Parts: sequence; structure tokens; C-alpha cells
Amino acid sequence: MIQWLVFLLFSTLAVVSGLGVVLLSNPIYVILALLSVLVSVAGIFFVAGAELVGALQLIIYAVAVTVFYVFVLTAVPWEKALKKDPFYRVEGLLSFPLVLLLYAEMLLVFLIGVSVSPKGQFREFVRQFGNTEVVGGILFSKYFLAFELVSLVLLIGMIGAVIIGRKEAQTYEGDTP
Amino acid sequence: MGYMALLLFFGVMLVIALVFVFVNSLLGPKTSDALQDYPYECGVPLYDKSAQSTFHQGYYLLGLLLLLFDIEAAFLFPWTVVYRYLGLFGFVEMFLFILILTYGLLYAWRKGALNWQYEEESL
Amino acid sequence: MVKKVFEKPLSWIERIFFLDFVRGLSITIRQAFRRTITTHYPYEKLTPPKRFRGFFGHKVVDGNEPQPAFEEWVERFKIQVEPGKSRCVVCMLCKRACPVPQLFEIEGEKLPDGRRRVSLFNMNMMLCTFCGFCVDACPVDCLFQSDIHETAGYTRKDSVLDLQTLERIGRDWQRRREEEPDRIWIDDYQRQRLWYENNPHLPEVKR
Amino acid sequence: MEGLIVWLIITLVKILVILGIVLGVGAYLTLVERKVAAHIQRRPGPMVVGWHGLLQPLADGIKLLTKEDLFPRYGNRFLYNLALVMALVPATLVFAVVPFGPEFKVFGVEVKPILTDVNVGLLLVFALGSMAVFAIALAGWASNSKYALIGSMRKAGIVVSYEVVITFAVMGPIILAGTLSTYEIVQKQIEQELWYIWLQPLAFVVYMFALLAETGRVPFDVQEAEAELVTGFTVEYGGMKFGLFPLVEWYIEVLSLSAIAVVLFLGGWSPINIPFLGFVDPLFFLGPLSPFVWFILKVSLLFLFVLWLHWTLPRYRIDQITETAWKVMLPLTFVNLVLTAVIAPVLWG
Amino acid sequence: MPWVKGEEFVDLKQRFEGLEIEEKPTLTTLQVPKAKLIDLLKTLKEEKGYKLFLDHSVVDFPDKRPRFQAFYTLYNVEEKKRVLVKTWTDGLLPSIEKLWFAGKWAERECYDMFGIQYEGHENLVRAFMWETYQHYPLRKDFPLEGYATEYLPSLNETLWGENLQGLMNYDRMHTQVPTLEDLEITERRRLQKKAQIVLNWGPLHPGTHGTMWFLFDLEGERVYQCDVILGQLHRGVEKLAENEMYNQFLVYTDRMDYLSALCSNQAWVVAVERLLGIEELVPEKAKYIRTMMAELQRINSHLLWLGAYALDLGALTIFLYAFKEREKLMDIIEGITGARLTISYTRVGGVRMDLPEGAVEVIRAFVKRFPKELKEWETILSRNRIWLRRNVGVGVISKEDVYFYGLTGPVARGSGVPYDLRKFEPYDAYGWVDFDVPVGESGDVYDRYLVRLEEMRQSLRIVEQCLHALEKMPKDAPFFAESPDPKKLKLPLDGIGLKVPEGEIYSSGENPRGELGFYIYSTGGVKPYRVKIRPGSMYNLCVYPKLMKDRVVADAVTILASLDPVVGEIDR
Repeated sequence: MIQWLVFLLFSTLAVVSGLGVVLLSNPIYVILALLSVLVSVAGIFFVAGAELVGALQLIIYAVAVTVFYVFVLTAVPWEKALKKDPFYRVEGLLSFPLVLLLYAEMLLVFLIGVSVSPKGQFREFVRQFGNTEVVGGILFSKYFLAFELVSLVLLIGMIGAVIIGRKEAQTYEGDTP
Repeated sequence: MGYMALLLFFGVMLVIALVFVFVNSLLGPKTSDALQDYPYECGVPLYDKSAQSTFHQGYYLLGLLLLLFDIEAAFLFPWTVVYRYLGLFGFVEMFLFILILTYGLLYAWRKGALNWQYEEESL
Repeated sequence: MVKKVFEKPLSWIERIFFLDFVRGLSITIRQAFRRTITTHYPYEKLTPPKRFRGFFGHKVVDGNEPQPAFEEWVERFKIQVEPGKSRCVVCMLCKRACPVPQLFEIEGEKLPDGRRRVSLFNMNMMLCTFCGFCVDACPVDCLFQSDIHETAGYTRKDSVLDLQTLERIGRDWQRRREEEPDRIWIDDYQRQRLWYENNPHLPEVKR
Repeated sequence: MEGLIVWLIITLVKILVILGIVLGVGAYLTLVERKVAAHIQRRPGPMVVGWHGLLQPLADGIKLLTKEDLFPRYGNRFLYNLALVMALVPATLVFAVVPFGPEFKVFGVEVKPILTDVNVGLLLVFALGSMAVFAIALAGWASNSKYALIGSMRKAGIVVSYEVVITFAVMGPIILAGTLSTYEIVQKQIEQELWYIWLQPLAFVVYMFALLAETGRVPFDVQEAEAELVTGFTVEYGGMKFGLFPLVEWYIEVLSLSAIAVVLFLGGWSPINIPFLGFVDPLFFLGPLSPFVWFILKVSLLFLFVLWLHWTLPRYRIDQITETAWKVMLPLTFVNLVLTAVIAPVLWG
Repeated sequence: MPWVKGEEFVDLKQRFEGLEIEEKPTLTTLQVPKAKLIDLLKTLKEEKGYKLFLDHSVVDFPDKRPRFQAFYTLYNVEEKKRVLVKTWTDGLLPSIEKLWFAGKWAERECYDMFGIQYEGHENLVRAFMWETYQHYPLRKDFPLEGYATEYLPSLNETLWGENLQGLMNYDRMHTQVPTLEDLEITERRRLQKKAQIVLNWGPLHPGTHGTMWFLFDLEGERVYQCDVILGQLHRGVEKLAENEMYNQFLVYTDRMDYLSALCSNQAWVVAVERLLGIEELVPEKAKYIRTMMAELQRINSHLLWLGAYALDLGALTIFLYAFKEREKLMDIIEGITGARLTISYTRVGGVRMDLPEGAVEVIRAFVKRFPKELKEWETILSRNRIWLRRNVGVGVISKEDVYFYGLTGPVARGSGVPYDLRKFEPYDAYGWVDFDVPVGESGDVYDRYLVRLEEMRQSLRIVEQCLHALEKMPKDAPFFAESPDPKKLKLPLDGIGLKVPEGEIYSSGENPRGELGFYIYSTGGVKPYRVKIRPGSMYNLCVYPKLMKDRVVADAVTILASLDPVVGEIDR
């Protein structure tokens, strides 16, 4: 009963702030709304009993990702943003099909996943050992190859970030009058 | 149930924080002085009226690195918990994982991504 | 003659074991357990040394005037000497020596018997630099600087010393400190806390 | 239903206790800090209000509460106030996962002196602890002062760097304990009869550095370096709003992070530990109160140590701070992680 | 004497037509026509070795044509010789900013105060006054009480002193004050924004050591360009000097470098004594007392610097420790002179009072205790890794920069130039005592820090030797000069009617903040015709914008504190 109420609270909050992310014009409010979405989703995870995912949601999304956005915030052209000039309109329109594609993919994965995944098999484990242990146990035995691949992906991400970031920084240095 | 307590605590703290926000406007005096709300900048006319303008910091890459390392940590936390049961295999797994990411760190280091704001050579 | 200054770089042992921090921390913690040295100002007050240059005063005629200078100047200006009143001979030397002469307002008045007396002696302390030139200039050891250092007031008028105030300060000074020897400080007790901070057995202070 | 009411009562009592710690003890720590600083500098510190200034925090509080509410011109009032909420709430929520002592029984009810003993307690600590960065970034941006902006950006840089360091630094103790729950980590240390500081000195040093950095204590107080930035991001805040930021940063966060340090490295509420010999409890006469006293003692010693550092050392420059984090601390934590992974099986036998 | 002999320049006479060499006991001057000025200065700098720029200013003769006499003071550090170059102009001079950067600031000051225009000066803006100010205050036709255009707001109110017309006569004081608009115009004139944010750093800022106004053009936290707006504390001391008697001006030297008042007093008194030619008449005891007090004051001043410097770098406790020792020094100075800050102790011809009873013992106690304290602070700071990282390699000044920017004092010595007037040109008792001149090597902030610490030790050595000499003297030895012929030369303690013959002199003393020089032009009589003060702090500060370029804001306090300026002396 209470769980249901809390779920309702968090999901409403998530939806409302999700709307805020799309509709608000001031970038700083957008980031706050995004933070609110992420925290509400983490709340939903906690309600559903997925503690590890919830905590990681908080650490990775609510802190790391949003802090990065806060950094990006300092590079926002504020004169434009506060005057509500629509900038990046074309890019926004272009991104729309991609977003649709993403949704389609997620739906696909969800549908396939539901049919493939073992049902109720882990519930007992989770109750017995705890969330983290079960995730760890599976991750480091069954999916260890994927785990190692993740490190490579992260490495590539890091290198890409450094290359793109430095390049931008240099052109930026040149741009300053 | 544990998280309900957290939620309850959150609600209580929210109320208290709101009290702190509004207590001064309730209890404090109200004076009017032409320059009392002038932003502090050492008592002289502001050169730029708004400080909310663009602020260059070269360290936003650190934000990106934080993200990457947090993801790494997200994978390592389950590992630390179950390491006891994994044995040598787990050690090798983790060692490789960290080795690869250390390479990434070294790469970022060499490229100067870990530097603060400005690179000496560009000056 | 010429001395090069330098410091050795930190050694690795110092770096790894934070010896530089440890040394600093050991000093501050030792200080923390020593006695405090401050003077708790409005409750405790230091007495300034005798040479302190504070508010001004007029010494009054009491028989201790510098002779024969006093007699000479009194005769020269034909001054009416009254015991218990200011020694001022209205020579205006203080005003001449002052870097800001506007702060003085001095007038003498003629008495019926032809002799003169100081009638107005105002000093505006708002303009004063407390340099002491006027005191050096005073030939009869009349104007002097007392140990009054708490000089704040609420109005500009408070900062003007008139003749009565000057004489009062002078009488007060002659009663309290005239006889004091010319020592560097007199109230050594309060300053002992600062000067002999670590020494529980204070050396005898000469009085 | 009855269970729910009992739970509610217990939870509310716990919340009240934590609130007392946060607001009461937090306020009195200002007096402690002033006294410690004063005596290190050969001054007596506050002496006028109450005996040896014991009522000084009260006087300060009343003064702060009755100050005028000022708001900087050209600023953003909503964010200006929101920053305050976002600073206070997450910082206090960290206390929810701090275990103050072992389980005990009152009126037949088992009570754990921890608000929520969750399986991912430590993760919550770091997630909530680093939320402060939003508050500071907002405070800097919303008050429309350049000093505040620079200060808040510095703080953001520091948190970004030391967040990684602190996450990796605590992995050593977690490996040894095999759990993320703060309560269980302490219990594991008691079971193994070993404080983890004996096995993790490197991690402890790194953790302490990260603690100082995240809370903005000297030598890392660059975000409010008074000689450079006046008071950094709080420069436009007045009254109680101004009072809350140092309270949160310098007292509540230091307290919560020291408590976590005690949990992770110093065996929580356990008495003095001699490695490989067991526990020695000079406070045995206190009976069931002894664990609580030990916990408070350890936290306050850590807090005093932080103060001692604060009033001795100069401060780093901001670039040196972040570069130290990435170039020294982070590799050190990696080394520590690998070493722990090697040592841990030996400990388990 | 430090002045160059005239015959050394005989070879220049062929090359520069109209060069007049004049050798007086007080100084040696070269006078050239305006057209040859730059060539002569260049020759002096590059061939004759006069590399260190000391001062430049103008003397105004409203009745003469051409009206202004400009002078340049140069120093040859290797041969320890000084020369003064003079020229006449009617309001236009060539700029020497290519030869010496310090000349740029001196020229700005002349433009501000006399309205002299400089050809080739790339940034000729006012030095102390705001941009919209109309007048040239140091010209002789500028009235002493100012133009009655505006009143100081605080003096307008008559509420609290209305009954005291004679004493509270504010009608005589007229001062124009800048409005906010004036300040904004000045601000924008001084710095054209090129990067992102222009930050006003000062005047009301704890890190600027007084009321200095810096403008930082920031790119992130990096300072892209920097400028200084001076004049927040400008009181026209040079103008006052023209209207005060020689002894009375002593009071204003207190208020210039208010942290080392005794040193300034001493420098002024020595300058006047040299102009009078009575340097030998001053009794030995007075010289020892002056030297000792000046050295105590130097320690005092360096202690304040150390405390403020440590405070700027976050080590708050050192500030209190330094002030503890400083309080003892203050006690000593207060007991001997009667004042703690504005001391006015020396007099032309001696000192105001003899040492009181017990002074020697107290100073001995201090000297005995002080090295231990110094050692403790060094233990906390000198080898602390944070301190090293904040200091080493920051704000590096090369030897060439020292000459180019006219740096003196510990700043010059930190860069390895052993320029110390106490050695090069001993005044008072400095010739009779033994001490070392500490010099640094790399010229960074850390070297300046070490140099100042070592200077405190050397000062203690001097104090000890002075004490030794003083103890040996009889108690009733004279502390004030006896005038040989009281009819010709009056030397009273209060200085009333101290008549000084016609002549000019440039004389300087080694202040804790660099060379404090006084150029006195006397046309005879009780008041000087023109006094130009060479403030060490101002020329030391002029290197600051260069050092700050491309440093972060956090280094601003480090570098500024290591230059250790005092605004009272910069603005005068």
C-alpha cells in the first residue's frame, strides 16, 4: 500500500519533471528538472527493490552526468538563453527521428528480454544474498567477457573524450579575441 | 522499509531547510538603501553588470572523466562484494579491468586532460 | 657581505611520511597548551608608558616649573601667574611649530593691572597628528601629552579640548604620573603575560 | 498495522536524535572550532557570553536569525533559495546510514542505532555527499557575483576530482568486509578483530585527503579562500542563509565523513584494537554505553584532527588540488586496490 | 659619496652638444637639451652601466620659460654611482618607456600632476586622479585648499560642530570627489575587455593589502591582462611638503609608509641633514639610536608582511604568531618614542628624546627571544610542501627585469641584485656595523620570502651591535646636534625656522619596501620649493601586471604579497 503510494509519488514526479526538461527554456532549470527526473527514477528503483541500480543511478546519473552538465552550463551563451532565443532548433528537429529509433530499440529489447529472461529464478537469491552480491555473482561468472569488454569501451570513451575535448579547447583558445 | 525512513527524513529536512530559508525575511529588519543589494565587487562600479555570463573552465573534461570512472566504480562495487567467492579468476578479471583503465588514465594524463584550466605551452 | 639564501628540497622520506606536516603540527599543538597572552581589552587595560603621546593637557602652576625659563617668559609676556591655573604664557610657539596650525585657537586677555592671561586655548583634536612638535616648542613645560588614548566621541564638538579640559587633564597627570621615572613602561604587570610567556617564574621587574 | 506504528515511532525518534546532532552539535562545533583555533593562536577565544563563551553559539544563532534578508541585484531568487535547500538536505541525509552503536533492546523492541541499515549504504553516502556540488554551483550562479561564481566553479572542480578518489579509496575496506552496508562493515571488523586501518593505511590517508577536499577544509579551502575570493560562493548570502553554508560544509559534512571514516577504518563502535591481539576496552565500566562513547570519541578525535590541520597548514592552489587528485591519489588508490585484493585472501585464510 | 665624478662624462661632451656637467657636494647633474635626452639616457644605460632607473619627475617654475625642469635619476649598480640627468621643457617630453618600464609609471604621474605630455607613450592615462578630473594639482598655480567646486560630503554636515566656527572651518577645505560615473569612465579607460569577465579586485578586498584597485581580465580563472588603478589613498603629500617646514614634513613621512614610519623618518631627516651639510655634526649616540630603531622598525614591518603573507596563503595561525612578536616590538617602540604607528621620532640633528631607562634591557630581551620564534615559523612554513608548491617558481623576476622595472629593496635582492643602500651608501651608523646582504637566486616568490626572513636576522645583528655601542656610551652623551653657529644655523628640536640654503639633493634610505628617495629642491628659506618622493612600493608594484599575466587568481595574492606594497607610500 505504502509502496504503491510512494511509487505513485515518484512516478508522477518523474513525469512532471520530464515534461519540465522538455518545456523549460532556461538551461539551468532544465538541468534541475533533469536532476529531479533522475532522482525520482532512483526512488522508483529503490521501491522496486533494485537497490544497487538505484544507488548507481544516483551516483552515475544524478551526480556524475549532471555535474558534467553543470560544467557545460558555464559555456552556455547566456544572453541568448535568457532572451529565449531558439538556438539549435534545426539540430533539435534532426534529433527527433533518432529519438524515435531509440525508443523502438528499447521496446524491442524489452519485449525480447521479457520472453527470454528467466522468470522468478533470482528472486530467491536476491532475498537470500542481497542485490549487490547477486549482480556481482552473475556479472563476474556468466558475463565476465562482457565485463572486460566494458573496460575497453570505457577506454575508448575516455580517449574519445580527451581527443574531442582537447581539440575543442584548443579551437576555443584560438577563438578568444 | 529502510528507504521509507530515508524518505521520511528527507521530508523533515526539507521542512527545516524551508524554515531556514524564510526565517530571515520574517524576523529580520527591513531597511531600504539604494546600494544595499549591489553585488559585492569591492565597492566600485561593476565592469560587467551580470556575472552569469560565460565562464571558461578548461576542466570540464574532468567532469567527463568523473563519469567514466564512476561507471568503472559501478562495475567494481559488485566485484568488491563478491570477490571472496571468485578467487584467482576474479582477481585476474579485476586486474585486467583496472589495467586497461589505468592506460586510459595515463593517456588522459599525457594529453594534458588532467591539467587545470590552462596548458603552459599555450600561453 | 652578500649572503645567498636557499632551502634544500624536500627529501623522499619527508614526503612519504609527511614529516613537514608533522613538524608544523607539533609546533601548533605545543602552542595550544601554553598560556594565552592576550589582554582582555575593555575589562583589562594596559597603562601606556610615560612617554605616550595621547590627548593634550596643560600643566598647572604648582611650583615645579622649569626655572629660570618660566620666570623669563612670564616677565617677557607680562603674564599673570595664578597657582592652580595653566602655565601658558600665550607665546604662540606651539601654533608655529604645528604642521596643522589651524587646530589651535589661542587668545590672551588683558587684565586691569596691565598683565595678561590666557583666556582661550582650544585644540581641535580632529586635525591633530599627535606628533608632539608643540610640546617640544613649549618653553615653559606647559603643554604636554598625557596617557589618555580612548578618545572617541559622539560629536565633533567632543574632539575640541578647551582650556578647562586641558587644565583638568594636566592636574590629573601631575597627580598621577608626574613623579614617575622615565622608564620604558611602568605597568609591567599586564605586559608580563606577553613578555615572559613561557616562563612560569617571572623575573623581578624593576619599578 | 501495529508494527507500522512502532516503526514510525522509532524512526521519528531516530530522526530527532540525528537532527539534534546536526543542528545542536553542529552549532556547538563552531564554538569548539573557535576555541581550538584561539588556543593554538594563544588567545582565549569567546569569553563573554556565558562561562568561557558557552552560550556563544546561541548568541550567534540569534544574531543570524534576526539579520536582514538581502538578495543581490540581478540575481535569481528561486535558485538563490533552492541552493540553500540543496546544500542542507543531502548533507544531513548522509547521517541516515551512520551506525552509532550496536543493536540494543528498549521495551522489548530491537533497535538498531542507525536510521536505515541498507545494503548499499556506502554508495548512498557518496551519492548524497557529492550532491553538495549542485548547491554550491547554484549558489555561485544565482547570486550574480563574480567572486561567488569563481568559488563555486572551483568547488565543482574539487568535488569532481575527489569523488572518484574517495570512491576508489573505500573499495579496500569493502573487499575486506565483503559488504556495502555500513553496519555490517563494523560488525565484520569486530568479528575479524581488526581495524581496517592496520591493513589499509594508504587508503586511510587518501580518504582523509578526500575528506578535507570535499568539505573544503584547509589545505583545500580554495572555494572560500578569504584572501582571494573574500568568502567565495557565500559572498552574497546573509543572515541564517550565510550561517548555514559553513554549518553544512565545515561541520555537518566533516562530521558525517569522519563518522564514515570511523566506520570504515577505525572499527566503528569497537574499542581500541591492537592488531592480531584483539580489543582492549579501557571504558568497560560504562557497560552497554561504552560502544556509543567509543564511537563519539573516535569521531570527535578525527574532527579535532581536522581542526588542528586547519589551523596549521597553508592552502593549496586549485590546480594543484585537482592535479594531485588525478595524478597522485587516483593511482595510489589503484595500487591499494590491487594490494588489498592480494592480501585479502590471506586474511580469510 | 655615491655621486659620480663629473670628469667621467667628459667624453660625452663631444657627442652631445649642449651637455652641461655640474658637480655639487650634494649631487652631480648632466643637463642636456630635450632633443638629445633619449640618446643620452640610452648611452648612459647601455655604455656607462647606469642600468637601474630610480626616479623621474618635474619641477615647476611658473615664471620661467621653458617652464618645467625634468630630472631622471639613474644608478650604476656595479660601480655604485648615481647620476641625475636634467632637461628643460615647456610641456612636451619624449617618453622613456622603451628604456625603462618604470619610466612609464613615472611619466603617467607627471602627466597627472603637471600635465606634461609624453611623445611615444602608448598608454598616457592619469596615475592617481580619475579620468574626468580637470586640474593638475602639483603645479604651483594650483591653490593649496583646492578649487571650491565641490565639498566632501562628510564635511558638508554642520550638525555636530556648528558652534565652533574658528576650529571647524571647513569652508577652507574644498575637495572634488569622483562620482560613480567618474569611476566607471576611469575603469573602462584603464582596461579594454579582451577576455570573458573583468573582475574588480579591490579596493575593498582583504587580499590587496590596503586600498588598491586591480582590474583582472579573466579567462576562466586565468588572468588575461591586468591593470592597477592607483590613487585611492592619494593625499598630495608632495604638495603638502611644499607648504610645510622641513621638520614639520616629518609628520607626513610617517603617513606614507605607515608600516615603517621610523625608516621613512630617518630617510627624510638624513636627506635634510645632507642638504644642510651637517651630517657630521649629528652625535654618534643619535646615529646609533636611529639605526637601531630603524632596524627594529624593519623587523616590525617584515613581521607584518610575514603575517599577512601567510594569511593570504591560508596559514592563519602564523599571522597571530607574527603579531605576537610584533606586539612586543610595538611595546618597545611605544615606550621609547611614545607612539606605535605614526612615530615622528627623529629630528633634523638627532632624535627627539634619549632612550628611556630600561629600554636597553627590554630590547636585549627581545633580541634574545626572537630568533627562536623565527625558527618556529620557519619550521611551520619554509619546508612545508604546500608552502613550497605555492611559492617556488611563482612570480619570477629576472635580473634584467629588476633594472627595467626599477625594482629595489628585498624584491631586487630576491632576484640576486645585492642593491642595498645601507651597504652602498651608508648613512647614520650603518657604516660602523657589520651585517650581510641576503640575496636570492631565481627571483621567485619563495626567494623573496627567504630574503625577508634573513633580513630580519641581519637586522637583529645590527640591533645587537647598536646596543653594544650604546651601552658603552656615557648616560649623558648628547643625542642632538649642537649648532656651531646658532646665528647662521638654528637647530631647535621643534624645527621652527630651520633655514636651509639654496640647493638640491637626491638622498635615499633603505626602507623595508625598497629605496625611499627624496629629491629636495630648495630655493632657500624654511620651506622646500619642491619635494619629489621616490616610493619604493610604487616602482615595485609596476612589475605586477607583467607578473600576473597568465597566472591564476590564486597567484594574485601570492605575488602581490611578495612585492609587499604599502598604499600610503604608492599614492602618497
